[in-house]
Amino acid sequence: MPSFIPHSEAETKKMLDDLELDSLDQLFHLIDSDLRLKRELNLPAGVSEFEVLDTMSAFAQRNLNLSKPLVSFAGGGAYDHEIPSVLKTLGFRSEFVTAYTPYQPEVAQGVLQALFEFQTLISRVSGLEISNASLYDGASALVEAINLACAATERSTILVSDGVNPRYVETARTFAEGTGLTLNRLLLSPDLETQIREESLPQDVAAVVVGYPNYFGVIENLSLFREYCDRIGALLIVAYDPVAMALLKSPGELGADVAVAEGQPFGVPLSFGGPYLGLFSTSKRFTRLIPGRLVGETVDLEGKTAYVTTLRTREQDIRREKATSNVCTNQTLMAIWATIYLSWLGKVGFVNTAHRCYDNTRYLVDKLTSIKGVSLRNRTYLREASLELPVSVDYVIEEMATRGFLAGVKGEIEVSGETRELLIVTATEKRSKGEMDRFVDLLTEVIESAR
Amino acid sequence: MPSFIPHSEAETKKMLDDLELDSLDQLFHLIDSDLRLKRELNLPAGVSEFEVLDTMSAFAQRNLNLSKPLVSFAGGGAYDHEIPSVLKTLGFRSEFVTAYTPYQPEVAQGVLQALFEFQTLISRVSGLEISNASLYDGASALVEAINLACAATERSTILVSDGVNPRYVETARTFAEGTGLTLNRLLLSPDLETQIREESLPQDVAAVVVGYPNYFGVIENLSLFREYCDRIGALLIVAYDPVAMALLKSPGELGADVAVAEGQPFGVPLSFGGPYLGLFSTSKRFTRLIPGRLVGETVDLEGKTAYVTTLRTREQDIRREKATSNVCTNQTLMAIWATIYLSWLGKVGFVNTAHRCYDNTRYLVDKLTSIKGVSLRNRTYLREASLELPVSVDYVIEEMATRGFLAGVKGEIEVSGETRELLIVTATEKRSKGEMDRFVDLLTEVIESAR
Amino acid sequence: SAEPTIFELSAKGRTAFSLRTQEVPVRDPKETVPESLLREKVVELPEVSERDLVGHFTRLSSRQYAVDLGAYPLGSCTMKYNPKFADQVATTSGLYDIHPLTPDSHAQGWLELMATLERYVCEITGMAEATLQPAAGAAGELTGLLIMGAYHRSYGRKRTKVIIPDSAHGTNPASVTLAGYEAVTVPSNDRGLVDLEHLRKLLDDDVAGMMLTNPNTLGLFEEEIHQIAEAVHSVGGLMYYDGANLNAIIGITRPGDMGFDIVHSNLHKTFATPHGGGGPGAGPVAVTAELAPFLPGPKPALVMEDGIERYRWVTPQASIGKVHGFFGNAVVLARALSYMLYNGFDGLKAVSQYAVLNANWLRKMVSQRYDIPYSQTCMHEFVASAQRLRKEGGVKALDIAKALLDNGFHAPTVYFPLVVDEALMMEPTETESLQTLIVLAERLNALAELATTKEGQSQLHEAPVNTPTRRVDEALAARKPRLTFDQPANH
Amino acid sequence: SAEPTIFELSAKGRTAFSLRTQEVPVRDPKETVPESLLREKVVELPEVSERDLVGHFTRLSSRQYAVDLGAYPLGSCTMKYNPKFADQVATTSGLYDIHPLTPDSHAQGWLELMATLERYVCEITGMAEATLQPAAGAAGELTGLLIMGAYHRSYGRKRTKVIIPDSAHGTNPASVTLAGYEAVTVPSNDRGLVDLEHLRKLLDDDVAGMMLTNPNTLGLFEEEIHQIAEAVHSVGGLMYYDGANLNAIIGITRPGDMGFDIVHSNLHKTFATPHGGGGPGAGPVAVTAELAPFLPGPKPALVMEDGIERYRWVTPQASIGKVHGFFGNAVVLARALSYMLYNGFDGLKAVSQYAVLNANWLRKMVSQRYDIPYSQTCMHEFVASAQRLRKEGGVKALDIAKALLDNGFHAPTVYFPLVVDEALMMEPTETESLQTLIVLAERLNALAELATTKEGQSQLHEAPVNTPTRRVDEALAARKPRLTFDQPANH
Repeated sequence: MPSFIPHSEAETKKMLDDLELDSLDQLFHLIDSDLRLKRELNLPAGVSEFEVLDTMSAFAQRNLNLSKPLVSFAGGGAYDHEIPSVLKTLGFRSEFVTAYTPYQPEVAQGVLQALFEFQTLISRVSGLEISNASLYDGASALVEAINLACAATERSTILVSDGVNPRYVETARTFAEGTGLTLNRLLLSPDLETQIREESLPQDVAAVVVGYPNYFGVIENLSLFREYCDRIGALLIVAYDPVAMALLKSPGELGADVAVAEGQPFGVPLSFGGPYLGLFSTSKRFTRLIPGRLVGETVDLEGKTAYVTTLRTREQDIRREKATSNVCTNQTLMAIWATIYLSWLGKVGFVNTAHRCYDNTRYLVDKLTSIKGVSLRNRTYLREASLELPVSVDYVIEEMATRGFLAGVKGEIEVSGETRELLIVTATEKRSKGEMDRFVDLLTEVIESAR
Repeated sequence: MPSFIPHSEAETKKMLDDLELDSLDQLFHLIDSDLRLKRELNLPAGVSEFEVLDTMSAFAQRNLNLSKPLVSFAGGGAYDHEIPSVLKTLGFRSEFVTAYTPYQPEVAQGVLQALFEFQTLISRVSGLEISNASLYDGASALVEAINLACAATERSTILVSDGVNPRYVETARTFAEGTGLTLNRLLLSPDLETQIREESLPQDVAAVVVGYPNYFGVIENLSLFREYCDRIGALLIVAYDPVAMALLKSPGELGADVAVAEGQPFGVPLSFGGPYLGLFSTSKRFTRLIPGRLVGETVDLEGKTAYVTTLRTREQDIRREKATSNVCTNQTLMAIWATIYLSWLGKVGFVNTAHRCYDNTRYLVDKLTSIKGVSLRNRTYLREASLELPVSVDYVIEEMATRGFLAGVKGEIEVSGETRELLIVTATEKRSKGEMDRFVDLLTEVIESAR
Repeated sequence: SAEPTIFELSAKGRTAFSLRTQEVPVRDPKETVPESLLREKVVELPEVSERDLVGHFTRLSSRQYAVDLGAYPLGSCTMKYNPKFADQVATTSGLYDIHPLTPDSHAQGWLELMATLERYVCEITGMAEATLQPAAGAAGELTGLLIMGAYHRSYGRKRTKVIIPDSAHGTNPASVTLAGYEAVTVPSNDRGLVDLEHLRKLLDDDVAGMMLTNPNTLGLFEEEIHQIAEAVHSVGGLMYYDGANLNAIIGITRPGDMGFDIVHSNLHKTFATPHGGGGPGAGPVAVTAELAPFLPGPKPALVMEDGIERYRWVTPQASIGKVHGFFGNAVVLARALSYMLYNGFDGLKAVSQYAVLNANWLRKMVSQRYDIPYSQTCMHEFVASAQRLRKEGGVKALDIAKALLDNGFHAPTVYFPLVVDEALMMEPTETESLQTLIVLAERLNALAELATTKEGQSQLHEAPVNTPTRRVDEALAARKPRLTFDQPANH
Repeated sequence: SAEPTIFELSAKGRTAFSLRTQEVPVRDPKETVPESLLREKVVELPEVSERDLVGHFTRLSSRQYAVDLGAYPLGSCTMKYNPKFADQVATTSGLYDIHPLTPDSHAQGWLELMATLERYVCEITGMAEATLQPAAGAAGELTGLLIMGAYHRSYGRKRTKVIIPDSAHGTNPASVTLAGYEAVTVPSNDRGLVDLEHLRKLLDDDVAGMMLTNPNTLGLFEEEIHQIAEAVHSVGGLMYYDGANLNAIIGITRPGDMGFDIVHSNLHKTFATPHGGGGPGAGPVAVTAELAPFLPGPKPALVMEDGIERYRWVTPQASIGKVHGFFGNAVVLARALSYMLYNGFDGLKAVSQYAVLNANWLRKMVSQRYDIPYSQTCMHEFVASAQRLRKEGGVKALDIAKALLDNGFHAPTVYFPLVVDEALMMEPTETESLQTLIVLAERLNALAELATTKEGQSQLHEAPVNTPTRRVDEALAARKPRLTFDQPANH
């Protein structure tokens, strides 16, 4: 039987003898026999690591098309960016992978310093003063932002744009149910911009949540929302696309109080949706309300620079029911990966990569909109855009998948009470011209044959 | 232009200024302009790491059959064994990978101790007192063994069995040409055992070289060769299969003076033939003649156990033209991998793995020899056996390759002056029953359709 | 020596990145983005060479302790060996490189993998159905509490309180608050277990349920769990099982059999997915059949379509909704499943047996030098106290912890659970060998011995001395927080 | 603290391995193996758990310095940054997992890869054809010398001597001996270059050729290389280029253009394949068209078959035979090719330009405190001397080297080349940044300063103090060699 248990039979016996026990079973004598499982667990018997890998490969194989993943033009919060080899080498260093939360800073400077660097990087990207050391994902970051806003304003109504990633909104609704918050919608205009018609909106609002760019790729004009928030004393929460920040003004610069994002595009593989990482930034005045871990710089007793988790009195293990959040284990390793990725990218690479995403998406959108019946809905876009198709979006996605392409993400908007479908597409810097050309050719065929 | 050169333009300028130079070109002013290359090298321009990986993947793809490597029943010195995941994790630790020869033992205890452990392991496997810290491969280990024997005996004729891996023998012949040694053949009997007819053999022999098991899978009776060597004062060099040592008496136990092997089966991937590692063991009396590096245990100035390369006066960098060999950079990383592999395998795993190879090969041979016209030539075998086929071996290998299998290795023997072909097959512990059954079915078809 | 930050290694104009050759026209973002929203100044990311990048993070890693470097008896964290084959799984094409919005028709492998893991989690916990969405234990707790709420609401009940024991993990009360409940604490009795009589007094129609870890955070099995569950159920409450300590009981007893209704399990603890310096983890929640309709969606379900069985994403009928942006920490789930497959039913049971053996053996070996506040057989961990050392020589649990760092071990959890003074909470896990435990016990006892001498005491107050840094000034960090490199240094 | 050997971690009955489920019958080896040859006692391999195995080698790795941890200015070894994408290449299915005896029809990718690399190696060295078989530089040397011998024999010439400069790497004379020649040394002149007049005196009809590194091991370009080659060629000798220092001249000048006939290159130096703690490397040998027929075989060749171009293994007509069991260190070759592709012609030229810039800059920065025996512009490395320090205060090159280990750097090569007293041979490589060189120069100068005071001198004699071990007793190791754990300890 393969096992990671080191004990030889003789050692087991010796240890039981030391404990004056006859059998391993006796260790469990305090468990009422009624509670004891009288049979074996209904799981397969153990096998070698090689058979495990075969089984897992067989699962994996069924997610591939001719042994390759679908060539992706989908975004929707998860982007197929290049991942540099350095990240694979450094990100799997077992000192990072097999450590835990840095409770003992003297032997955890590696993780702590990386997180301090992460916080700095995310603050620079978001344009806000402080950032925490990661949350689970973009959705959970939004949930925590809403909680912060409610705590800060002592209000319980949130206005959420229909242009915010619908999965984040769904998640936020789940948790709002628990905390008794009210989430109200802000509808989109036909060209996919969030509308504020102040006359119809409540005043007792904790926060307004806007996507930037929004889910459909539109670059929302944050200044409008900032002004509105100022008028009603609400916080502005911006859910941003971190890659776009290379070219767009930052949420911080445009007045966001809290900026949240899905950090996956920063070096984290698509991973079927996880593990990703939530980015969370805010201004200093909300420091004591920030959820999750914070790492701070300090000195050791020789006066040397050292790092430590700090302001821990916000955290659940200290403050228990009064904590700002219940976050304990979160996504530290992914935060380290993002730190490595952003350091690899650097100042120039960040801009160039975003620009390449832009060039590729422009190229793709221009070609796609030359297909008969396909039209662009966005008035503005940067690296993701929404197309109206002459056939069902689900059909196109399904057909293109059998041809080796993930055509995009289905988006739905309400236009005068009616739901309309869109295909939201993106082309990252990873996509070659050849891939895009072939995709457009095949999509043309699919659309034509479906008419 | 992607590059690993860190210099910014400003830094380059500063450094050139410090050197009172105007351009990088001036650094090369001492090279006669006649010698200077007046054009660019005829290589492609630099590209991103992603494009490099694409190119290398394209090469790789052309070595695969339906995106998979051929399922291998070939040995011939390179065996498709399982490689545990721990080896991949530990063997790629960058401290091992990006270090060099441990010239500074104070900062090289990792490599040094691993090599000390390697030497110990290989001595235990070979049954000989000392082992070096690796050579390039099995072939080079044989070359060095021959050199040692010639130096020790001051003779220059070597008898090499036809049962020794022909690629090792070819390599040895190449180098014998240089040093003026004579390599004479020992022919095989029809059942593939090395024959010694003493009357026809020279007496002035430095060494006799035998395979164990030999290239055709036969377990040679080393005692016979030991006796013969004793009579003529020659050394016995045994080229062994390291995996078989789990079940067979060791070369040392059976009287070998030098035992060499290809260490690839000890955790090194097939790698299209390299990097592998040569195993080299001998008895203490030849310590001063041993080629390559040796690591010894010693103490540091605080009296703590430490390791260091030792007996370096044999080596080329100290002894120059009088060195026992010219080996400098060799295969340290692979030696570390073998150390990790053997430690993972352990006492029980070593035996069980070899036994599984045996069981699988027996199963395969039994099934194959039930195909009409296929017969076993070995009287003895352990994990590799030679079959006579009713059709051309090259044809079978080619046809089976298109079906996804590497059918085996082609062997050739001389029987009464005529060359006969054999298919040498092996089934490692990695092969499943399903793979073997399918292989036999397809091979049956190929043979039948070719008749 | 200290490592400069990546920002200090930065030099203008240096680069590490590489980008494919440009094949499409370069376009001007002004054409599709309002100029007022285009950035004027580029983000100040560090500018380093790949070589310096690798040097920096490799050196940082060398300033970090980890399971792969040695024993890590951090109580309640189950820092066991993380199998390396799971690293291969995590980098298998077809798993790590699949977009989560791939249509389920083209992600059948992922859906089946998840459905398989759900089944195993249910079998191990004795539950009917599960969700894999929660990304960590605390997320699982909150999910479970939301399910609890949805359940009560479905019966039109208004419940306001959740009971937790005083020894509970801090996440429990925090989750209770976030789920909109009031946390009510039930004290432990003198055996370190829930005071059943006291509990009964707290139970009324306002109680939504109770959260419990079993074995509890003292490493003790709640022997009266059946009575506790009965009592809670009797007022219509639900029993929530915090799976942080599941490593003690796999194949031995199951939360479902104990009377729990909702169970989360920490895959990064019990099922050996690595802790990653503090995540990613995974906290699947399993529930009884009655609660299954409330589970988050979507969930993978095997459905028959045109005579062919295939997996589809399905959302339970009364689902509380999504609790993760996609389907949870998928790759972590794959790691955990591969661990379960490797061990099998037999190996998993052995995991718990040996985890408990190791804990009891270590407990016995240190019980002369340290007080063990509760005397019964422990489960996979135990709590010792340095109270005697503090009283007699001023050496605190923290000093022992710090000194252990100098001795090649990670420290145990200290000052938790709160019910034990100067607590040292030790969880050796099943993957540590007898030899390692012998050394650990020796070192712990030697440190206690040291604590009895004046010289030893000052030595212990100074510890650690051989670590990458000495004790750090936590007060300074909190008083003048410097949370980014851009903020002024506070010293 | 010291790490026990794996043998000391061993405990009877412990295992880490796993083996697939047995599907075929268990057979008795006695049925096919003579019983007298079957082992009676199993080989005493260590018995450890996977967890302890991982702990052991992870801890060992933490006792090892490496390029990824910092600068490694080991002269003549070109310890540059090793790109991580090459690690991906080395683990690509279709490369690492292909059996070398796969028929060439099914290994077209590998053959084309090798043919491509051969072409690039030839272009870079200015040669006509190449072999990739030699597994290291020294193997390349021997291969080249055997080609030299075969060439002379083909003309019926008997040549007995090979000339090497006194500054040559030790592998040169060793290879010369192994190839059956006598090594004849030509001294250096006062500029550190081959003494051309002396060389001319050594040349006669017994000379098979001359081996030369250019730049030489002093880091100096042999300015009279054309005259040297002419002189050697004039007696029918061949010029052999030791490629150890190729990193100085890629795209600047080519051995072929200098008059060399045979060139080896060290892929693990110039083309950044990692050194692996002392291998694997790769030492391809490239030759002029005239020598191509003598190259080892088989070689990949593009041939036309039935109107289709494909690669086949072909052995040159007058081949010296095989020099490696298969085709050389194939995966190392793939790494090197990927490095060449990444850099391209432009990047490779820059490599040499910046390698030379770094060396000259560092040389200038340390030239006040250390003697620089040869004053002309150096190439990619230079040799400094600690002679002054030794004479004035008894501090030797070795002491400086050891003290540098305490300062976060690897030591330079010491006491080589032999022609310089107290030699410190430094090769910073192009991948070290200006910032790193500034610190390195500061530390080197500070150590020289330290060497002027009594206290500093004893400090330097004691160095290193912060390394995993202190200075080791090499004499003891050699006097009473303990080469395996089984031999009695010598202390």
